[in-house]
Amino acid sequence: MYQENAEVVDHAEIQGGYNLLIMRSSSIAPAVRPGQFVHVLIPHLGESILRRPFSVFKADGDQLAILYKGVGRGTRTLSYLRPGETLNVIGPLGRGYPGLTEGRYPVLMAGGYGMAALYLCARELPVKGTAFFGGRSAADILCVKEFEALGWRVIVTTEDGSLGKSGKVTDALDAWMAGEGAPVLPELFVCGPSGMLKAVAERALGQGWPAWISVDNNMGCGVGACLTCVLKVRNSQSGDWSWARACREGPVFNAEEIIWEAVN
Amino acid sequence: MYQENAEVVDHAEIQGGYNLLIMRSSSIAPAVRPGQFVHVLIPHLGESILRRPFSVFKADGDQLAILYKGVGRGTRTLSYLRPGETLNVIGPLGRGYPGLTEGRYPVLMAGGYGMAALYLCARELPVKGTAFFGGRSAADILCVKEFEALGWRVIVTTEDGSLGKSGKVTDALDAWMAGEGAPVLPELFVCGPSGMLKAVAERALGQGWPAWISVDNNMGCGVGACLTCVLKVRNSQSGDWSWARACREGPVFNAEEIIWEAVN
Amino acid sequence: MSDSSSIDMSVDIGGIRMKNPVMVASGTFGYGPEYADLVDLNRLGALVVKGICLQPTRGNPTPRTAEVASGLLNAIGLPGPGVDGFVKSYMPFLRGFNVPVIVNIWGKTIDEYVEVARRFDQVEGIAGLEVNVSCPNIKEGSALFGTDLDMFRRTLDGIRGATRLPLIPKLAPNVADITAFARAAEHCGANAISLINSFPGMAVDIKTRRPKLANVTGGLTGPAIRPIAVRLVWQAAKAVTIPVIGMGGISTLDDALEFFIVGANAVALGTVNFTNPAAAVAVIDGLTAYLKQIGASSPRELVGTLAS
Amino acid sequence: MSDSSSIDMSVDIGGIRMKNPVMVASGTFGYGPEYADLVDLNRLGALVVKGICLQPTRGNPTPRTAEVASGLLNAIGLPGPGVDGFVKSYMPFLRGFNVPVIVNIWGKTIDEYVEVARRFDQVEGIAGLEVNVSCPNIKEGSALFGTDLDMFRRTLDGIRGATRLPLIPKLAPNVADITAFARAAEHCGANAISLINSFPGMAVDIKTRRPKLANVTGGLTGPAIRPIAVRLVWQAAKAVTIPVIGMGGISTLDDALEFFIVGANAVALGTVNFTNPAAAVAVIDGLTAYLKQIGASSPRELVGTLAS
Ligand SMILES: Cc1cc2nc3c(=O)[nH]c(=O)nc-3n(C[C@H](O)[C@H](O)[C@H](O)COP(=O)(O)OP(=O)(O)OC[C@H]3O[C@@H](n4cnc5c(N)ncnc54)[C@H](O)[C@@H]3O)c2cc1C
Ligand SMILES: Cc1cc2nc3c(=O)[nH]c(=O)nc-3n(C[C@H](O)[C@H](O)[C@H](O)COP(=O)(O)OP(=O)(O)OC[C@H]3O[C@@H](n4cnc5c(N)ncnc54)[C@H](O)[C@@H]3O)c2cc1C
Ligand SMILES: Cc1cc2nc3c(=O)[nH]c(=O)nc-3n(C[C@H](O)[C@H](O)[C@H](O)COP(=O)(O)O)c2cc1C
Ligand SMILES: Cc1cc2nc3c(=O)[nH]c(=O)nc-3n(C[C@H](O)[C@H](O)[C@H](O)COP(=O)(O)O)c2cc1C
Ligand code: FES
Ligand code: FES
Repeated sequence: MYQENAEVVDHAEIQGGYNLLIMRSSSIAPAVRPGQFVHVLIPHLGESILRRPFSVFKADGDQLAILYKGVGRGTRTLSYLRPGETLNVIGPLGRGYPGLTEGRYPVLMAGGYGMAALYLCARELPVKGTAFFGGRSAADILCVKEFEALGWRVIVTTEDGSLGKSGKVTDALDAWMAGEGAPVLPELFVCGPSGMLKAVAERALGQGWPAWISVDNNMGCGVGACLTCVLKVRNSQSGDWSWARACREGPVFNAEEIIWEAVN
Repeated sequence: MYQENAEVVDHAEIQGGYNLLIMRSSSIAPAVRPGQFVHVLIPHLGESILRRPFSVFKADGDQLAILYKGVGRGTRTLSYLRPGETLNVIGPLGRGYPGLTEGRYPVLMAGGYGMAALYLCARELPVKGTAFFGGRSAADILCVKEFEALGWRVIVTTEDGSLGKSGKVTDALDAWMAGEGAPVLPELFVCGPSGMLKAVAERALGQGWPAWISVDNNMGCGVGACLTCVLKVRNSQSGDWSWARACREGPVFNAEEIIWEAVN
Repeated sequence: MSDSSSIDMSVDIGGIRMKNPVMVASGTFGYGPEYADLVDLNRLGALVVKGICLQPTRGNPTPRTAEVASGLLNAIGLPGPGVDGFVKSYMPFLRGFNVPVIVNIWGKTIDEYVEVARRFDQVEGIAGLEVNVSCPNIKEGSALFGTDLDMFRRTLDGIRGATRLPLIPKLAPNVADITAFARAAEHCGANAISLINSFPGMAVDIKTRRPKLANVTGGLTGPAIRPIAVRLVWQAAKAVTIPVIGMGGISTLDDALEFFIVGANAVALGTVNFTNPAAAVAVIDGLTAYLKQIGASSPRELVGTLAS
Repeated sequence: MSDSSSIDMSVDIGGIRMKNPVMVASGTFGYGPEYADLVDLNRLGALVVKGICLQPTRGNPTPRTAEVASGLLNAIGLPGPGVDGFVKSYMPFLRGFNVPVIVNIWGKTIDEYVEVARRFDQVEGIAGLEVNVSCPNIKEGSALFGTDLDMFRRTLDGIRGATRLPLIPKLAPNVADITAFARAAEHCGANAISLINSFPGMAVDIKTRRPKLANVTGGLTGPAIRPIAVRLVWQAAKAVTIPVIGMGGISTLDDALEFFIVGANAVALGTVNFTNPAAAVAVIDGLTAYLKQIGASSPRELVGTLAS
């Protein structure tokens, strides 16, 4: 974990409100593991005092990229930042995705900007499997080509049918598992909005598939000190529950650990 | 008095930290009188919630210009504003300079950005007299040519001697009044930092010259409601003092009204 | 769903009929004329003038305000023209508008409060009295009126006996239990309560090591205090049955909605008037549109709708 | 003029010897390990850990924090490992550093406070106890410990009898007269006082009409409360002769200087740790440079130097 001033190298909208920000970060970038995130102090955020967390989309040498959507005050203010300016960044943070379990077939499940958390995972997994990308419409389906270039098969669904099959990303998973994917023993690597996480977890737990879920909880400190980001997890020994910090014990959890009834 | 969104037409540093901002303001600009000011809501000022007051430097048709120096959070933030962006402006505000008293010879006294308050005065006075511009160094002496173009004689002093005579603006006035200016009956139109205002007022009151002084008090509302900007003035009838609002009864006061001992 | 024409924005706040529930707060709008060029006074739910006491007063020395993080510190110190000066200089102007004028009153002793109230009882065109027991700036003991429960009660009892005008005690925020003061106000016959007044604070110029305010301490207002105000309004509103006027850091419709939701029957905008004189009318227009959008027919439908 | 080497940054706060007067505040720095990668703990004047009570506790449901204008609202609700859990899990780690560890303690009853203090009295490596009587988040009556003077006294008397460790009551800010509590603390044998704790506040999500915090109310911290904190520290410091630890909205050296000037002997940084973990060390370095620049040889020369 480092705190560093990272210079913006490139920053542009790539499609429908999604921006790609590439920065030079000589300490953090080389240390990133798939699924980890950075905690960014957005300049000129005025009366808003907290950092904002973003998954590390790419890390190459001393370059680190995040991919984000302008949804609120912080992300919209961030979008004004120009190359040459610097961002204070803390990272890499959290526990990311584990490696593939021996004998399993990797399946990526991404909702919207969730694919940003999965790119490094896709790059580093030893076996290239199938990636399901879902979103509201075509604008929410990002970087398909880049995942294909890594050797993944990408199956797209959009709720409005504007790209790929119409429906939810879990519909596509269901269809695939019922057909072509039936023979495989899948292991799921998942990131997206919480409704989707729940739907995926339900299937995984029902079928006994290992599933690694990156949660999107609100954060304060990002390092485990403030206890803002907690979610309920099962204590496998006692059967009792306890809080786990998304920023420290997560953001990636085993679907079995999470007490899904408490997620909203 | 109007509140309007003014579009920035041009904005650039003209010299040593001084910026010229020209905006389109169809309601305020045509209504400005010399010595009045505008109260500007600086965008992206974050946790700073107050407007900042600026003298109207120029007003031509629907164009309004202010000339300011980046000294603090507000003015520095303002300097990032680019053409096409808008500023919310209230104005014209306050009571500006009166006309010339019959038979008097007009003398302008400007310290630093004080000349911004005097340009319109210089333009509209029926007689063009002598203008004394003072500042710490050459960088603080602005727009001499423009005042000369209006027909004024400009005498420059700088404290470090980097432009014009070395010394204070009042030294130049003293020298001039002792020589060339001795025959005239001067009337002073003054704007600058409060030390200079005091020094000028002392001479004016001592010699019985009418003098109009624009004060630079901190402001809240700018319209007379909050009572932040008050200064002590003499009540000529009762001999007692009362508060006057710089934003409403001023910013230009008769030097005789102001209780100078209370100015710091 | 109802259309805009079917929305009744009017509210009755302790007998004061307002065309909408959005007021401007005492001390932040002068006596009316200061903003009349920029704001159509007839649009306001009510206009609360700067605090008035018996005699003309000069207030504190300067500097009187300082900008702080998301807020303003002020120690204006209640300068004003006194009852007679106010009535003479401003009431003719204010009577020309169709807006309830609420006079914010204060005194240095209970007798003074009572006398000010008695005088205003006779003045035409005054809709109600807001009692400033919470101004932290006056050294003569005024701070106690709003934080000592017994003194608070005695002050209100006195005033109540002196006027038939709607009476609105304005609660001090710097108390451990706001509900005690809210209930005491109701018990003493107040027609409504308003809160919060500015919160005592202080700032230091580190270069000169002097307080930034000549009065050393002053009142903190603006967005910084909004979470404190929302909490206090929520607690006070649960404690009384009389209407509650909520204020403290309201700048936008969204801010105002927070106050209605926790139980305010009306809201007042203060410091934001200095930043954006158009804010009150924007909140009024925004509220009308919002009610329409959610299918409500009156702002009353929002009041106290906090979900759990 | 003195050069950097001649500046003695150390202070003695109620018997706790600190190498400089800049601490990190309870609840904003975890138990130490959380920030150890980013902050050299040995640089800190003292490290105050998150509040500890007798038994392990889980704290409040989520959402636990909300961002507000220039501040943070939190209702974490004091989750923690309990005395034994803390000693076992964190003391070995903390003993590895050369920094005074102050444990922030709380309880649901006076007996619990006393028992927690008694237990820590036996633990090696603890420099002092900060007593959180002012946490507004616990429903079991804790709010009263800090706002009811009698309860406050009885709590401190009990704790004082149970430990020889330096005792630092942390005052609640939401009282009408802070000096009464400051004096009571001194009278009960406190070695220092700290203030302010977070200020009770609330925010509402206007879309869902739900409180933004699951606990409904929470504590406001950060720059928004700094003027309130500066005022309270000024008042409290004048009222006592024991050292005062000032906090509330400190982010920079300039902010910290305000507190020293009004009378704080040490300062603590809280919420800013979340925004900028480097802040505490920056304030320490900045303070050293500043003292050098003004020709002072100790931060003690700044304390209580407010000019008038
Ligand atoms: C581990 C993690 C990884 C993330 N990765 C990405 C990413 O790669 N790309 C991307 O576009 N977004 C990502 N997000 C979400 C991103 O942090 C939010 O979009 C952002 O916090 C919203 O900030 P805002 O100021 O624009 O919105 P606002 O709504 O103005 O934020 C206001 C406050 O709400 C909180 N908040 C609101 N929504 C969220 C949320 N979903 N998560 C956390 N805090 C929230 C913030 O703490 C902030 O204080 C990630 C979030 C987490 C927790
Ligand atoms: C009538 C009038 C006309 C002015 N005209 C000009 C002009 O033409 N050009 C120009 O460069 N400047 C002018 N000023 C000064 C200008 O308003 C200040 O430079 C500006 O307020 C400082 O803002 P800041 O945020 O950059 O500085 P900061 O120091 O960050 O300001 C912080 C706070 O201090 C207050 N403040 C500090 N210094 C001053 C000051 N000198 N006057 C008023 N408030 C102050 C502001 O209210 C603000 O809230 C004028 C001031 C007045 C009162
Ligand atoms: C400059 C100023 C002057 C004020 N004067 C008074 C006053 O005379 N009487 C009073 O009851 N409240 C006074 N107040 C308090 C406001 O009416 C209001 O309660 C407070 O500002 C909180 O609202 P806000 O955060 O929207 O400003 C004053 C506030 C400010 C900022
Ligand atoms: C998330 C959070 C948790 C806190 N937990 C505690 C606590 O356990 N005990 C305590 O006495 N104070 C606690 N505090 C209060 C801080 O120690 C400090 O008094 C307060 O935050 C004011 O300082 P600041 O404005 O610099 O944050 C907490 C504050 C925050 C923001
Ligand atoms: S965000 Fe602070 S503990 Fe996770
Ligand atoms: S600035 Fe408000 S009265 Fe002059």
